Amino acid sequence: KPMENRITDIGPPHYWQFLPPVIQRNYGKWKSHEIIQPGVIKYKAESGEVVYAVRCGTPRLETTDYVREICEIADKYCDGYVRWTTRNNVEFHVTDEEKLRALLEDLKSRKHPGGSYKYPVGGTGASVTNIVHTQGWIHCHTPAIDASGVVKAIMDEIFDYFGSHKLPAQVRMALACCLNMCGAVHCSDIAVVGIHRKPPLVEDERLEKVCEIPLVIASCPLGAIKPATAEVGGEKKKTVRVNVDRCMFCGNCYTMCPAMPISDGQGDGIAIVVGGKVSNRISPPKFSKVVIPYIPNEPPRWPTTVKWIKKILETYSKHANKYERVGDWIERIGWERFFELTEIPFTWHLIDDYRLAYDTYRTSVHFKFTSHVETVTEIEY
Amino acid sequence: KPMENRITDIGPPHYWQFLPPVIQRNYGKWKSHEIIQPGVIKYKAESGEVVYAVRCGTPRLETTDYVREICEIADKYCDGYVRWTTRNNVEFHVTDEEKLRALLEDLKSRKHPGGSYKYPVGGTGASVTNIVHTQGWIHCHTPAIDASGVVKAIMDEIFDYFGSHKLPAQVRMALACCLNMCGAVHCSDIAVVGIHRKPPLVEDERLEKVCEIPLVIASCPLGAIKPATAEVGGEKKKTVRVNVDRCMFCGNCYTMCPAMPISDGQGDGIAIVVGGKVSNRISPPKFSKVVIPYIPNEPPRWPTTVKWIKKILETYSKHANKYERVGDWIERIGWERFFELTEIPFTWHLIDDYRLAYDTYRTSVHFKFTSHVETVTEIEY
Amino acid sequence: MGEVKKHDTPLMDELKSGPWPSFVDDIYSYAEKHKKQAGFDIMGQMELSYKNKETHWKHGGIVGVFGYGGGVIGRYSDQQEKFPAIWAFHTVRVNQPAAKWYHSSALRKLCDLWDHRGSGIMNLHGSTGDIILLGTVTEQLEYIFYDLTHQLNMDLGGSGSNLRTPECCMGMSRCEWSCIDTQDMIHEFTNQFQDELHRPAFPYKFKIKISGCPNDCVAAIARSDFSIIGTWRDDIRIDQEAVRAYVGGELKPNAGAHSDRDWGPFDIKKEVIDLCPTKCMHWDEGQKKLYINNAECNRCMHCINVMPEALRPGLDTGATILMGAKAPILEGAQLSTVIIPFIKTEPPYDNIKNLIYKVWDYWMENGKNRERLGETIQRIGLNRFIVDVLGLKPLPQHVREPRSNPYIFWKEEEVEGGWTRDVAEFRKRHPA
Amino acid sequence: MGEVKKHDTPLMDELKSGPWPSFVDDIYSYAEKHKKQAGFDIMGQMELSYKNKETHWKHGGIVGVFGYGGGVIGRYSDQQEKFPAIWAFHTVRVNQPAAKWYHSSALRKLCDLWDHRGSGIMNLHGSTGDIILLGTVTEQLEYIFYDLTHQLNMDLGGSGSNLRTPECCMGMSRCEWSCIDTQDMIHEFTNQFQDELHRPAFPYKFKIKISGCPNDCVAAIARSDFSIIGTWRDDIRIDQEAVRAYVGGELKPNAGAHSDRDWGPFDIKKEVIDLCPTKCMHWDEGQKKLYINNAECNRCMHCINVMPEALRPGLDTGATILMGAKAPILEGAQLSTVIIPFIKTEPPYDNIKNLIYKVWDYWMENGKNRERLGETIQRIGLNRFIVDVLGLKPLPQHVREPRSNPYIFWKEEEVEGGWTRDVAEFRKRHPA
Ligand code: SRM
Ligand code: SRM
Ligand code: SRM
Ligand code: SRM
Ligand code: SF4
Ligand code: SF4
Ligand code: SF4
Ligand code: SF4
Ligand code: SF4
Ligand code: SF4
Ligand code: SF4
Ligand code: SF4
Repeated sequence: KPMENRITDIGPPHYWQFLPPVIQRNYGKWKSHEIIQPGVIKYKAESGEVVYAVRCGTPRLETTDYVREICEIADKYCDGYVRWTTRNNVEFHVTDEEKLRALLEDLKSRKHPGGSYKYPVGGTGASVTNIVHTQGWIHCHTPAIDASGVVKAIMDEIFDYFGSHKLPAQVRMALACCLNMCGAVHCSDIAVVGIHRKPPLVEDERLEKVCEIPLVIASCPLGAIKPATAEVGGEKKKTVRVNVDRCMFCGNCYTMCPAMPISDGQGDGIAIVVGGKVSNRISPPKFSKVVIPYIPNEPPRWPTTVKWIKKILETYSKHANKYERVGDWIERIGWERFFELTEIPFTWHLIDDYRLAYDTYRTSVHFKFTSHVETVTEIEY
Repeated sequence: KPMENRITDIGPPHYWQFLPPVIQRNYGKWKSHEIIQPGVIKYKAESGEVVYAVRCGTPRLETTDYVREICEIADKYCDGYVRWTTRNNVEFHVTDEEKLRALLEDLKSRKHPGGSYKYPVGGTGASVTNIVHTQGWIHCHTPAIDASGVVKAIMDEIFDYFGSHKLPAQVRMALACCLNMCGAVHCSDIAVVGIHRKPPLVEDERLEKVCEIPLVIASCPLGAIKPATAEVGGEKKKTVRVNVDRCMFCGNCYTMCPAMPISDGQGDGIAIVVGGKVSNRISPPKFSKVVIPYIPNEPPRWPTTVKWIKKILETYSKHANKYERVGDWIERIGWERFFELTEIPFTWHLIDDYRLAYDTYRTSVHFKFTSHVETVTEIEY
Repeated sequence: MGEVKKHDTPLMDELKSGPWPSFVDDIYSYAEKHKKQAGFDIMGQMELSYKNKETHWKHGGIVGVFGYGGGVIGRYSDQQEKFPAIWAFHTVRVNQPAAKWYHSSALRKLCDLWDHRGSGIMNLHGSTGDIILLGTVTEQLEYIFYDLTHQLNMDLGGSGSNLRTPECCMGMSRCEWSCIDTQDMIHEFTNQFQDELHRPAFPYKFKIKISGCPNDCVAAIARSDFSIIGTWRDDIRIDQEAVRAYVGGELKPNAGAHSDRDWGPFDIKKEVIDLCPTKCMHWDEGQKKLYINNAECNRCMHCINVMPEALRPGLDTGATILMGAKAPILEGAQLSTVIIPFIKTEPPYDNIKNLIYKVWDYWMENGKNRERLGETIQRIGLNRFIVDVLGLKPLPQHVREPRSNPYIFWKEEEVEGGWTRDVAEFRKRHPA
Repeated sequence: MGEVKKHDTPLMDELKSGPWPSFVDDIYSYAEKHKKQAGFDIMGQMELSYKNKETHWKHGGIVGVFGYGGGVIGRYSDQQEKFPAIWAFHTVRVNQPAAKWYHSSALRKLCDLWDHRGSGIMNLHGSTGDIILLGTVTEQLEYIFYDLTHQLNMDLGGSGSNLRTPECCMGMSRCEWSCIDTQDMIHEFTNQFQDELHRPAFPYKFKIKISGCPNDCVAAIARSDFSIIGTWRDDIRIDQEAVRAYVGGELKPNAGAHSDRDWGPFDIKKEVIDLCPTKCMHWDEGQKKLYINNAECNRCMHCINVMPEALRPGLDTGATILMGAKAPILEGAQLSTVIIPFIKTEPPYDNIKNLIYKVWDYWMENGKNRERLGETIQRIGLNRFIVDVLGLKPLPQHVREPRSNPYIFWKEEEVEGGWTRDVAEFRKRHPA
């Protein structure tokens, strides 16, 4: 009888009950911290009390058993308390060093049958922490790519950077399976975004039944959709037509109208964006920029995507200054140098032609003579 | 019989014939230069030859007598050769120092009846050189303000900066009498631009006779003009209507259509823009930004405009680093600090709401707590 | 829980190897242990997607719990016959406790609930911050809601055109830099706005996120229509002793964040002074003393991040409020824009609540369908939003730079004589 | 030249005092000496404008010389009775010699002509670069043109929707930094394009300007649809001896440009090395030697400007070509955008001429009425302009940064399988 004694609008449980006692005692009175090893942060309170936070990567897509195992660990070492970070890592808190060592040993020992770590420790400091991501093929209706699978493939390859502090600065990676970008892909150091490249199909037969035509038309940011009438099996149906030359494959029409599917196994794939950030540290927050417009969808391990991400990450690691985020590094050396160093081909797709495009044009002679520049002697007419 | 033996399309005279012999001999083989005093540049050629260029301010709006006097000076000291700079200064060239001294003496002595110098020497190095300007009330049909008169008023006040090298860097000033901006106002350190603030009048009676209505409609960048019909003296006339709420007073409709006059003695006035530049030195070229949206039109000496320009110039002079252009200085200290130091009120007009406006929003917490910021404790609802 | 059928999933199986936690192994282990067909079917359907590179979920599906307009995302398989256990696979968004602290006692109850009423598969957490319970059928929804509210003292989060589940950084619970009590604020706002959270009445979604300082660990400035970021107005606190300890190499710069690479000995000039974006710092080598010209500081946090034992934010704390962030759909991505440079944050935060109500009132009245707040601001103009809508003073802090175009929309009342002019009068002065 | 009438001009008279050359004194002196009513009338009409703050010129007026579509700006007074001598007051634009060098013999002839056939008032020079003869009547136009071409060997400049008078910096005539022969190029182009200059056939005006180096003394990047800026590809030439002379204080930094203020002794680190935008310079204090990592230099000219005796542009010279600059009308101001990073400039510059023709062909075909090239580029997209219109390779040098939005207009031929898909096929895979 689920409708009986209905309780509504109670909101989330109050956080205070979930704070470990040491946290409650020192709430708002922390003094400083030290990352004593990758994944382990030691906090000191003004009171002199100390707490160690141990951070572990998670796949985010997980089962209750996986969470129960976390509870078990929390019970064993942390009086049951545990928290998740804003990037889907899980954190255990202990107050003495002995427990800390035992906890770390324990975490290291827990593995899945296939050999992967269940709770790899890391994600602090100058590392690649967990990749913020979305649903992909496990749940969403608009993805161009999978989410968790691509993340797994990438993290496997750059795993070493999760558990170590050897990068010039923190590197925040993200993945979104379509242009809706459910996350902070648009402001990430390196990110993957699923893109469509074929205009939506229009199901004339079904459209007027399942979609509100004026809303569909209004949904297109470029006004590429116009009302139309079609004959289907001798019957006149109200429907729409897409001006394919004005379509930029954003998929917004499909979001509004199930009779305009846009996914396509052949056309869909991955774009890589880089150089965004969120923090105000040194430089202001900024958007990621598209550097690879398309990589084919390559399940199950997306080798080309993984290869490029590693290449970008390691080129950055090699050339950037200490404290320099990916975007700040690129701005210092210039985008032309970035493309040269990473060997990413520069194609016409990367030149903006959307609303604020003008502000990205190079309106100065400030550029470097990278390998891209040929000396022009003749021009044919 | 002007149509007889018609010669057309001969283009300008070849420049070579106008180059002084020393210039011809060393063309393309100059080695270096030194500004030996404000207004006097000494050039050394690879050959060892030397030429002194003496730069004088001119009002640009001048008579043949004024030009003849320049010819006379050129004949006396320079074998008749003379040139004008890209900013309307005139330059005399001599090859020996004795002639140079005599020339400088001579120039200093030439004055107009009212006491103004005819050929003030200066405009080099870290100075305010001549103000690039336009026609204004002496010739144009669209001006909101005069040109030469405003320039005279400003230059009189800051004259000292023309003939000296005491600024942090060169300061390039410009004036345009309307938004057409016939010059480089949009990329000047400090500039004056005439603005209209009343929507165009529509002369229903005359419009269809003198304007092509479709062109008029198309001329409005904001689509604020719509076709209409009006009864004038019992007759139906094709005309237009202006949606005054969408008008931004650009005057483009008047350019296309004489029956839509926009000038208005009450509404017109001056906007001050600052921080633009053209050279690629250190920082890339950039646009000037509007800092005072409106100052009333105050002929004959525009005291408020002159006051603000001097204030901006001297605040810059006091605070900027050596080599730092106005715009680079402001970007270093932040626009909020600029408004505080200059005491220019910040008003809503200065916040962009045109096409690329978003790129000017402050999308970070990088700002300074200048006097503008009040601590907000309460907000009423 | 009778007979279960495992599908052949060679592609998915490829995702078992490698060091990063394998969700495939996890789901298979779970499905096998609990004999859950949904686990096998979801892997089967994903395998199909991996093969033909297309999703096999149908479009949308409006389901929910009584009286709520959000919190559940309906989802149906387009392979109903092949994978009957996931014919419906709805998501339930559960509002997380602030900063995502838990006790195992609560979490276990949640697991029990989900084993019982769902697929057992979840996300900790969703991108907005919710606990995501992934995969259940329509009939279970009311039961899940009942259990959540009655047994777990939990409630649904947001979805649809409403307030989305607010989210914050860990703030004062563990971070020494939090200038505001992010968790208290988020909890307070979430409760205050329960109606807006559960009953869609907005033009589109609306997100609130709070970070305790400009490091912005919850990415508020990138992801929330209403972003609150803690800050301070007075001086950075300096412990000169500790500064010297950094300079002397006794303390590790940036709390040890760079420990696995040899970047050479700490160089305060190179690593702090020269990187300060406002160049407002000075290290006096003779005095061994650090000076900060706080009036010029823009609170970027860099120096504090590098020397956490030595430097701390000031004590006159409050928040900067920014608005308008969003992902690219429809008009392009936006970061949030400064609206109030400095606001005091005292519980119960009536000032901020009032500001939020003001914004909503306007946006609900004037926002177009599926127009995010940021897009509304762009459409009407930041200046009009600040002055006419919110009644605030325009400040240079609102913009990175003033406009470069001279296209100002003067208001009639600002212009002497107004806009009505007489053509005949004009032509008297100026014969055509 | 009989009776002349001076008007009462108390406001204009205010502009006689003060040190800056007074155009009012000049015009009055001239009018009095030559007994020119036009001089008095123009002052009289300006006085009226000074009084009521409105121009007294009528709109436009299409006048010109036979066979030319530009070069004359028609102008009529709206105070025909009060100021009859300036009832018509047309402007004649005369094409200046490159870089505006003259000999008095030529200038005097021009003055004679203008005394005889015009108001005697002129601008040296117009903002585009022309010699501007200000104020004549319609009947004189053909005579003026005759005298110009026959006696002065001069021709008209541009106005209207055509090529405008090209302009350049003084370049090699006097400047040691000119990487290209700006004057020769401008002269060559002006002659090559006489037809385009004199007979409007374009959608709107088109301007060409050439600067010899990135200092851009003719403001090409801000004011010309087609901007040519000299540059070099190899290394900056260094005279280490001279560098040491600067460091030692024997040479004045920036050629003495800062001579009237005490900025302290020259500090190469602070004034050059630290200000280099790419940080590619190094001063070795021990060796007393300057190093430049030329691969990283972006040729901003700063170091060369500061130490002209010591540093010079390289020897592998050429030009960068940028396009699209314009003032705000209509869509907003633009600076020119890099189109060709490095082009060789050998007379007769056929490569550049061909490029210009290519641009014109496209723009004349596709540009809208009153759409500047820069606006056309914005409308069709810089990428399409570069690749499809000009057939050039897209380069990172074309942009400051790549796009941040993912809204790419893929072309059908780039996408495997094209765009035509079969709904029925799709629904077979994905039942609705
Ligand atoms: C736990 C967490 C907050 C939470 O409420 O969950 C957190 C915790 C800390 N952050 Fe953060 N940040 C957390 C997400 C973020 C985010 C958000 C994000 O990535 O989506 C950002 C903005 C990212 C960006 O700029 O793109 C973020 C930008 C920072 C910065 C700025 C670093 C920079 O170079 O720009 C600092 C300062 C620093 O690292 O020195 C910082 C510093 C810190 C400190 C040192 C704060 C403190 O004194 O406790 C914490 C440990 C740092 C570490 O991991 O090395 N935190 N931090 C988040 C951990 C995420 C994870 O699991 O990896
Ligand atoms: C004569 C002239 C060129 C011409 O063909 O007529 C010229 C001549 C010189 N310029 Fe220029 N510039 C001339 C207009 C310009 C312009 C165009 C303008 O102002 O509209 C600019 C770009 C302005 C801007 O950036 O907004 C210009 C930006 C420079 C710069 C860059 C300075 C900077 O700090 O950004 C230099 C380098 C320097 O001054 O050290 C420079 C350097 C020079 C040198 C030193 C070049 C040389 O070696 O001969 C010349 C003397 C400089 C001086 O006056 O101190 N010239 N110079 C122009 C004189 C204008 C005048 O009468 O005042
Ligand atoms: C579940 C979640 C992704 C995840 O795996 O974590 C998600 C999933 C969906 N998002 Fe999202 N969004 C989720 C966080 C976000 C975020 C991140 C955030 O909130 O911080 C964003 C970017 C920030 C923003 O709001 O702009 C985001 C931007 C979008 C957009 C684009 C909105 C825009 O204005 O640009 C859409 C499209 C739409 O609303 O039609 C969208 C639409 C969707 C829909 C409802 C699909 C649709 O077309 O209607 C997805 C349902 C997936 C499914 O089947 O489960 N989702 N979505 C996140 C919510 C979980 C939670 O409640 O915690
Ligand atoms: C005479 C001159 C101003 C001066 O005092 O020097 C001038 C005068 C006029 N300009 Fe200009 N422009 C003059 C150089 C410029 C420049 C500067 C340049 O060429 O380097 C610009 C900015 C650069 C550019 O082209 O964008 C300029 C941008 C305009 C515009 C705006 C064009 C735009 O695309 O934004 C207009 C409006 C129009 O074309 O309708 C304009 C229109 C006009 C008209 C024809 C007025 C009109 O509405 O039709 C003016 C005639 C005034 C008169 O009665 O004599 N004038 N005009 C300059 C030409 C002299 C010469 O040939 O040397
Ligand atoms: S990014 Fe797109 S496909 Fe992925 S979960 Fe969000 S809406 Fe769905
Ligand atoms: S995919 Fe986007 S651009 Fe294309 S038709 Fe649909 S809404 Fe319009
Ligand atoms: S700026 Fe305007 S008013 Fe002045 S000359 Fe140019 S077009 Fe005429
Ligand atoms: S002044 Fe400009 S904005 Fe106003 S109606 Fe005329 S063209 Fe349109
Ligand atoms: S945003 Fe600031 S206060 Fe919050 S966790 Fe990050 S560093 Fe701490
Ligand atoms: S917080 Fe940033 S701006 Fe302020 S003093 Fe520190 S480094 Fe400089
Ligand atoms: S642009 Fe360069 S080459 Fe031309 S005058 Fe100026 S400094 Fe000399
Ligand atoms: S020209 Fe500019 S970028 Fe190149 S070395 Fe000199 S200062 Fe540096």
